[in-house]
Amino acid sequence: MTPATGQLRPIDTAAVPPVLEMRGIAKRFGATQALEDVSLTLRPGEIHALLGENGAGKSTLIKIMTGVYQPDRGEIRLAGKPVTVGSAAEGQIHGIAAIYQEPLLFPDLNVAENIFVSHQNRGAVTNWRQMFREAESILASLGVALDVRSPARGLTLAAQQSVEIAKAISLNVRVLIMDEPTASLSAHEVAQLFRLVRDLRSKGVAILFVSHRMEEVFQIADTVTVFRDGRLISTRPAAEVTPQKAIADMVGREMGLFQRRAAAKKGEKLLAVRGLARAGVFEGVSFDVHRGEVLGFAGLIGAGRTDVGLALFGIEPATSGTIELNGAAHVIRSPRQAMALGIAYVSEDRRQLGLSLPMSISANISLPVLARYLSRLGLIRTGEERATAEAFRKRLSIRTPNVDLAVGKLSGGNQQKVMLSKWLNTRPALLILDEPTRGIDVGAKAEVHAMIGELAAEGIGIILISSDLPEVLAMSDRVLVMREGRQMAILDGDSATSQTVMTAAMGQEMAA
Amino acid sequence: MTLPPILRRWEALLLLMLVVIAGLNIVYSPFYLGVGNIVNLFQLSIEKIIVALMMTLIIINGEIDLSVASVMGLSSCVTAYTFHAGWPMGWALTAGLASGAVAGAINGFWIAYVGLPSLAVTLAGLIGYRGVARILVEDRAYGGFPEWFNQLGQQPLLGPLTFSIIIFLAMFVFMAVVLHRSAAGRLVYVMGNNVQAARYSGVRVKRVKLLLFVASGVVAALAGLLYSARLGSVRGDMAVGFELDVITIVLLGGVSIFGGSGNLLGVGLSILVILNLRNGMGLADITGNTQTSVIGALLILSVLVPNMARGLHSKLQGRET
Amino acid sequence: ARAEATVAPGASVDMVLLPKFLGILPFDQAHQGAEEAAKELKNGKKLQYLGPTPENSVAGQIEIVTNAATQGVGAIMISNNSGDQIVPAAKAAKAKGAKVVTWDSQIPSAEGEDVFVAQVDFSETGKVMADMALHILGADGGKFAILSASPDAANQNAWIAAMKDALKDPKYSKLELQGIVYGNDQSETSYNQALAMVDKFPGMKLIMAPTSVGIVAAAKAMQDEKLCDKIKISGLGVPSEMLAYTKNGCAPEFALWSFVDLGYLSYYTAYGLATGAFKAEAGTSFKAGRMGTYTITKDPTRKAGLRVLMGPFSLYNKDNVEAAAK
Amino acid sequence: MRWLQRHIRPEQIREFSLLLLIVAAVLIFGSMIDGYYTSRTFNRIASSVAIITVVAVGQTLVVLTRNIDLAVGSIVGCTAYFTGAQLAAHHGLPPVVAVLIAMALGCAMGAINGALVAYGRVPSIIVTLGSLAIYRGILIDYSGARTVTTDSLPKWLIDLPRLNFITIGDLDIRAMFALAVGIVVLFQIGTSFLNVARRFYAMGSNPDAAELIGMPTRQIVFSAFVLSGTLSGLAGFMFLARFGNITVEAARGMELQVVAAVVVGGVNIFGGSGTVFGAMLGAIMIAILEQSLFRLQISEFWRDAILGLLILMAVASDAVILNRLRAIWSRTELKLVTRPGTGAAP
Ligand SMILES: Nc1ncnc2c1ncn2[C@@H]1O[C@H](COP(=O)(O)OP(=O)(O)OP(=O)(O)O)[C@@H](O)[C@H]1O
Ligand SMILES: Nc1ncnc2c1ncn2[C@@H]1O[C@H](COP(=O)(O)OP(=O)(O)OP(=O)(O)O)[C@@H](O)[C@H]1O
Ligand SMILES: [Mg+2]
Ligand SMILES: [Mg+2]
Repeated sequence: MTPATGQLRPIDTAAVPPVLEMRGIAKRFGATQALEDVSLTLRPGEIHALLGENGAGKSTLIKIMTGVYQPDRGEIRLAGKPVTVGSAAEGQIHGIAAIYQEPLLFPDLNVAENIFVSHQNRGAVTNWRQMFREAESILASLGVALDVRSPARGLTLAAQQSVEIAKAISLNVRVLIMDEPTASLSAHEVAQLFRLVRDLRSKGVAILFVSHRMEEVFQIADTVTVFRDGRLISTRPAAEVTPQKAIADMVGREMGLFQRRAAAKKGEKLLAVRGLARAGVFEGVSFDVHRGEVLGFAGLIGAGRTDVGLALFGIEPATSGTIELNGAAHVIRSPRQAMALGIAYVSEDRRQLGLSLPMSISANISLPVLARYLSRLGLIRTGEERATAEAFRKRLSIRTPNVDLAVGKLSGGNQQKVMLSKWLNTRPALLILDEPTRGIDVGAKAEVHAMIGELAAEGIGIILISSDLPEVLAMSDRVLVMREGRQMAILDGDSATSQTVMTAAMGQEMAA
Repeated sequence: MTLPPILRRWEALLLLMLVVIAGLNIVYSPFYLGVGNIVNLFQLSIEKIIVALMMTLIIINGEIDLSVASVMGLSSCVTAYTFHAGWPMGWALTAGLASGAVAGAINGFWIAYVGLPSLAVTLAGLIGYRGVARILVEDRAYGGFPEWFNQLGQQPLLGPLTFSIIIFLAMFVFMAVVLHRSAAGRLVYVMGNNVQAARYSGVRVKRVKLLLFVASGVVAALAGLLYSARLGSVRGDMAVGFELDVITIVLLGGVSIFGGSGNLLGVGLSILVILNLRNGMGLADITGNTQTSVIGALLILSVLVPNMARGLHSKLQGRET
Repeated sequence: ARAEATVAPGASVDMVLLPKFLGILPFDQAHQGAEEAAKELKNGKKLQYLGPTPENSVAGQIEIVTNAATQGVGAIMISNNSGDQIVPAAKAAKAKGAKVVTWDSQIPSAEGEDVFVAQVDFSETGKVMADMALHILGADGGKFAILSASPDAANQNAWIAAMKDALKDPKYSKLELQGIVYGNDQSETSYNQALAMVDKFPGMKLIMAPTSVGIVAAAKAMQDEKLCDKIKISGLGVPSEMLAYTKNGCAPEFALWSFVDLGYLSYYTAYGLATGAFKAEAGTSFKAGRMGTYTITKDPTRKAGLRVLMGPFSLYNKDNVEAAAK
Repeated sequence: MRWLQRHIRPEQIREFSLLLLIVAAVLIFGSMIDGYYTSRTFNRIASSVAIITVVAVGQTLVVLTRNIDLAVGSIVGCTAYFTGAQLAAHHGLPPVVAVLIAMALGCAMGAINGALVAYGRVPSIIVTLGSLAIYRGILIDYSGARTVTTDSLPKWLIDLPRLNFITIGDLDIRAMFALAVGIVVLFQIGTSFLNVARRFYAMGSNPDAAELIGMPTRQIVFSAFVLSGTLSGLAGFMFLARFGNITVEAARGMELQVVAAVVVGGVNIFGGSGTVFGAMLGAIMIAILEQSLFRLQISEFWRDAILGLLILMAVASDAVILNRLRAIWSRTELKLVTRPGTGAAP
C-alpha cells in the first residue's frame, strides 16, 4: 500500500467510505507480470485518474475490476465487503461498468440498441419507439447527433466512442470506468464529455479515468494515481501534483510537455491537391504539401479528414479533383498505386484496419513491402524481416519480449507503435498520419513527435490528422481545418491558435 | 506465423492419435503393415487428400470452396467427353484441367470482385458444375481410355508408389513451402486474419483471392483426372459428396473455419489419422455408417477432450481461461 | 450338358456380401437369404455383410473390395453401384484369388467379374413392364413416363433400355413414353419428382417406376393429390411396402423378385466357385439347395460375361399382394 | 422518401428486393410455362417449401450466433423415423403427443449439439459435421433397415398433408404451409421484439463484446441449437406426414438445401444479420426455381446447371440491389445528421 490513500484529500468525499477497494492485486500473463501488488481505492463522487505508460497495466486492472479477468492474488472489496467479480455480468450487477479502450459495439445492431444492449432489466419486449427516443436524448445530452436507427457498422471511431459513452451513462452505475474515452475525441467533444462526467460525479458516482492527455487529466481529476511497470507508484490528490511530477512518476525521470516543433526547412512542392471531392462525402479540398512540411488537419469528429486521407491513399478514390505529386498528375485508384507513388497512410483504427492482430510484430511490419524481403526463390527471408522489426523496436521503444509475439498481445500504445513502424518501413515521401498518437503515453507521444520532426527534417512531407488540438498546433507548419466535409481554412503556423482553429471548425455559431 | 512451432499442442495431439491408431491397427490386423495395404491406404483416398491440401489454403484465407467435388466431376467428364469426341488424350486432359481453371475463375470472380460470400457462390457451383458435367455425359459411362492413362492411375510408378501418390507428396512439400515460407502464403494468412488490414497495406486482395480460387479449381480438376485414371471410367456422379470429407480432413487438421490459423503439418497429420482410421476399420470389417460415425465422434472428441482438459487445468489453478 | 456339380458343405471360406449401400430393405432381405445359405452350407467362416453409405457408394464399394482383397477373402458378392469404375478393384481382388460374383446389378463390361447372378432376364424386364403398362391402361393404351433411380444405375438403365426396345413391338403401339425422370432413390426426391411429372407431362396416365423406393413415393404422391383415378403407378416394388396402394387401386399391378432368394442363390454360386466345386464357365450346372438347379450361361444382355439367371418375375396385384406382404 | 429512409433500413429492404426477384421469377416462368398460374403450382411450391422453411428458421437462429448446424438433415430423419415407428406401433397415440415426441427428440439432439458447442467450446461446424454422421448412424442401427410405411401409420397422419387451413377462391392453403408461415411469423416477431432473442444478433455480431459486457453467451448459443433441434423435430413430424414412407435415408442432404435457403435469404453466414423471414423467402426462391425448371420442357440433364446459375444470379442481384440501396441510404444520412455545433436537434 502506498502511504497516501486519500486522507489528504481536500474534498469532503474523503470522509465517505470507499465504494470499491482493490487490495494487493497481482496478475501475470505468461512471462509478463502485468500487475504486482496494486491497491486502489475509489470513493463515491470522486474522479480518479489513472496514469501510466503504455503497458503499465492500466487496462488489465480495469478488466479485473469488471470481472473480465480474475486476479492471481489480491481481493476486491465493494462497499467494504469482499466480493469476487466472476464475470462482466456480475460486475454490472455490482454496479460497475466500463468503457473499454477499444470500442466494443455490435456492428449489426442499431445505435439505440447498442446503447441499451447490456441493460439487465429491460423487460422482455423491446419497445423500439421508446428506446429510440431515450437513445436520442442521451446522445443529445452528449451533444452528439447520430441516427439512432442506423446500424453501428461503419461508424467512425469517434462515433463509436460516443455510443460507448452513451451506453455507460445509460446504466445507473456506482462505479464508471473509462479507459481512454477521449482518445479519439476532439476538444469540443471532450468538453461535452467532461460536463457529463462532472454531472455523474455530483450524483455520487465513482469514476476511474484513464487518459494519456495530461491537460485533460488535470482539468478533471480529483485524485491521480500513477502506474509504472505494473506497480502503483503514487496516489495523490490532483491539487498536489503537477503534470511534470506525474510524468516523472510515469517514466521515472523528468520530462517536458509538448515542445513546439522547430519549423524545418521547407523543400520544394511535393503534393498539390485541387478541388478534391468524393461525392456525398467531402468536397472542395485544395492544399499543398512541401517536402519537410507538416500539414495538420483539424476538425470535429466526422469532419471528413479521414476521408481525405483515404482518398489520397486510394482506398476510397476521389470522384473529382486533381492530385499532383512532384508536379505530375495522378489518378490514385488503389493503395498499391499510392504506395508506389511514395504515399503511406497510418490508419486511425489499428484493430480493424491497421494491424493483423494474431500475426507477429515482424510480419506486420514487413507486410506492405513484403517484396523487399524475398529471396531469389521467392521465399521470405525471415531473418531480415526480424532484423527490421528489431530495429524499429529499438527506435520506437516498443515494449515486447520479442518481435515474434502476436501484435494482439501488446498493449494499445505498443500496437500503435508497431503500426507506425510498419509504415515508416515503406520509406514514404508523403506520410499521412491519422490520429498517430491515439492511446499512446506521454513518453511515447514525445517520441512520436520527435520522430515527426525528424522525418520532416529528412524531407518527408507529412499530413497530420489529429483530434488532439495541442498536438496539431505544436507539430504543424500549417493547419487545415475541416467541417462537415468542407475545407474551412488553412491557417499559418502563427495564426493558428486553438481559438482560430475552433472557430473555423465550428462554423459561424462559435464565432461569438 | 513464419514457421509453425514444430509441435504445438494441436499437432502433438494428432500425432498421439496417429500413434494410437496405427498401434491398434498393427495389433489387430495382420494385413495392416503390408506394403500393398499401406499404398492402398493412400491410394483409396488420394484424390480427397490432394484436394484437402488446396482447401487448407482456401479455409486459412477465410473462405470455403464447396464446389471442389463437382469440379472433380466436371474435369473428368470434360476429358471423357472430348476424348470420345475424337480429341487426342493429351488435349482432352488439357481441356479437363482448363475446365477446372474456368470453374475456379468463375467462383473467384464472384467472390473476390463482386464480394459475394464464398459459401453461397460455391454452393451454386456445387450444383451448377455438376450440372454441366451431367449435360456432357448424361446417363452414359465413358471408359476405353488409353492404356497408359489407366496404368498411370492404377499401377505403381516408382517403387510401390503410384503417380497420384507421388503427385500428392510433391504437392504437400510444395504447398508447405508456399504457405509457410513464401509471400503468397503470408498473404493467405494476413487476409484470413483481417482482410481490411491487408487491403490497407496495399495487398491486392481481390487478385489474391481470385488466384486462390483458380488454383483450387485446377487442383480439383487434377484430382478429378487422377480419379478417372484410377477408376478407368467416367460417369456423371464422379466424386459426388467428396467436399464434406475434404473439409473434415482440413478441420481436424486444426485449421480454423473462420480463417487465419492452421498449418499444413496439422493437415498432413490429420490426413494420416483419418486414412489410418478408415483403413483399420475397413480391415476390421467396420463399414458404412458405423465408420462415418466413428470419424464423426473422433472429430468432436479431438477438440472436446483437450478443451475439457484445459478447462480442468485452469480450474485447478483457480484462474479463468 | 455337363454333369451337375454338387456344392459340398463344410468348407471354411471368407465371404463378403456387398450391397449398393446399407439401410434399405431389399438388400437386407438378400442378406437374410445369404445367411440362410451360409447356415445350410455350414461355412466355418462368418459371412461379412459390408456396405458403404449411400452418398459414398462408389468410393465406398471400391474401398471395401480393395480391403477385402487385402484380407484375402475367398469370395466377394457385389451389387454393383459403380458401373465399370469398380473394374480395377475387382480385377485386383481376382488377382489375389478372390471370386467376384455380382448380383442384382452387374459390372457392365463384365471385366473383373466371374459371374453375374441375375434376378431376372433384363430384356424380360422391359417386356414385363410394357405388359403391366398395357394391362393397367387397357387396350387403348396411353401416355406414360418413367421415374428411375439415378442416371448412373446400371441395372435401371438396362431395364429402361430393354423397355424402350420392347415398345417397338406393334403390340405396344398405343403406349407412348413421354420421358424419364430421376428420383435418386430418395423418397423425398422421388415424391417431389412424381408430383412434378404430373405438370410436366400433360395427359400422363401412368408412372412406371422400376425402383422400389420410387414406386412407393410415387404412389403416395398420387394418393395425396387425389390423382389415383387419373394416374396409375406401376413398376418394381416390395409387396409389404405396396400393399395399401395396390389394394386401393393407386398401383394396381407391379412386379418384383425375391431378394431373399437372390441372396441365397448368390451365396451358393460364390461358395461353389470359391471352394472349386465348379468353375465359372458357360454350361456349368450346379444345385443351389432349396432353389434347385441352375446353369451358368453366356449373358445375352452384355457383350461379354456370364450369368446365372434366377427368374422369374412375380407379378403382384390386389389378389396376391396381401399374402406376399406377410 | 426521407421518412422511409429513417424508418426502414437497407437490410429490411433486402427482403423486399428478394420479394421482387421472386415476383420477377414467377412472371418469367409464367410466360414460359402453360398453365403456370394455377392453384396447383402454388400448392406444389408451398408444400415443398413448408418443411424446409421450418428447419431454416432454426438454422437462421444458429447462423445468427455465428455458428452452423449441419446436423439438421439427420435430426429430421431421426425424428421422422422414430415418430413414425412409434405411431406404427401405437395407433392410438394422440396427434399432440406425436408432435411432442418429435419435438422432444429433436430438442434432445439439438441440446447435445448445443452443449458441445457452447460448453465444450468445440466449433459448431465440427460438432455438427460429426453429429450429422453419428445421428444417422444411430438411426440405421435402431431401424435395422426397416422402412416406416404409409399403411402402418394412422389415417389422420396420412390425411394431414391434404388438410386445408383455409381456401381462398380455388387456392387451398394447406395446414402444413400455414404452420410453417405461422412459425416464421412467430419467430420474426420474437427476434425483432424480444430482448432475449435480440441477443442472437448481438452475439453473432461481436462475440467478444458480448462476452465483455457480460451476456450469457453460452446460454445463447446453446438455446439457438436447442431451438434449431426442436424445429427440426417438428419438421421431422411434418416430413413423416408428407412422405409417409420413411427410410433411414430420410432427409439426407437436407442440410445443404437449408443452408442454401438461408444464404439466398440474405442471412449473413458470419452471423449477426438476417431474418427468419428472409430465410423463408430464400426457401421459396429456390423452390420456385426448382419446380419451374422442372416444368420447362428441357432435358433432365440441363436442370442442375441452370439451377446453379439461377441461384448464383439470385444471390448476385440481391447483393447488387442491396449495395445500391446502402449507397443511397448512406448518402442521405450525411444530410440527416446534425453535427455538434449546428444545434443539437435530433
Ligand atoms: N491477454 C493478454 N495476454 C498476454 N499479455 C497481456 C494480455 N493483456 C495485457 N498483456 C500485457 O500486460 C501488460 C499490461 O497491459 P495493459 O493493456 O494493461 O497496459 P495499459 O497500461 O492499458 O497500456 P496502454 O496505455 O497502452 O493501453 C502489457 O505488457 C501487455 O502486453
Ligand atoms: N455524428 C457523427 N459523428 C461521427 N461521425 C459521423 C457522424 N455522423 C456521420 N459520421 C461519419 O463520419 C464520416 C466522415 O468522417 P471522417 O472519419 O472522414 O472524419 P474525421 O474528420 O476523420 O473524423 P474522426 O475524427 O472521427 O476520424 C462520414 O462518412 C459520416 O458517415
Ligand atoms: Mg490500455
Ligand atoms: Mg478520422
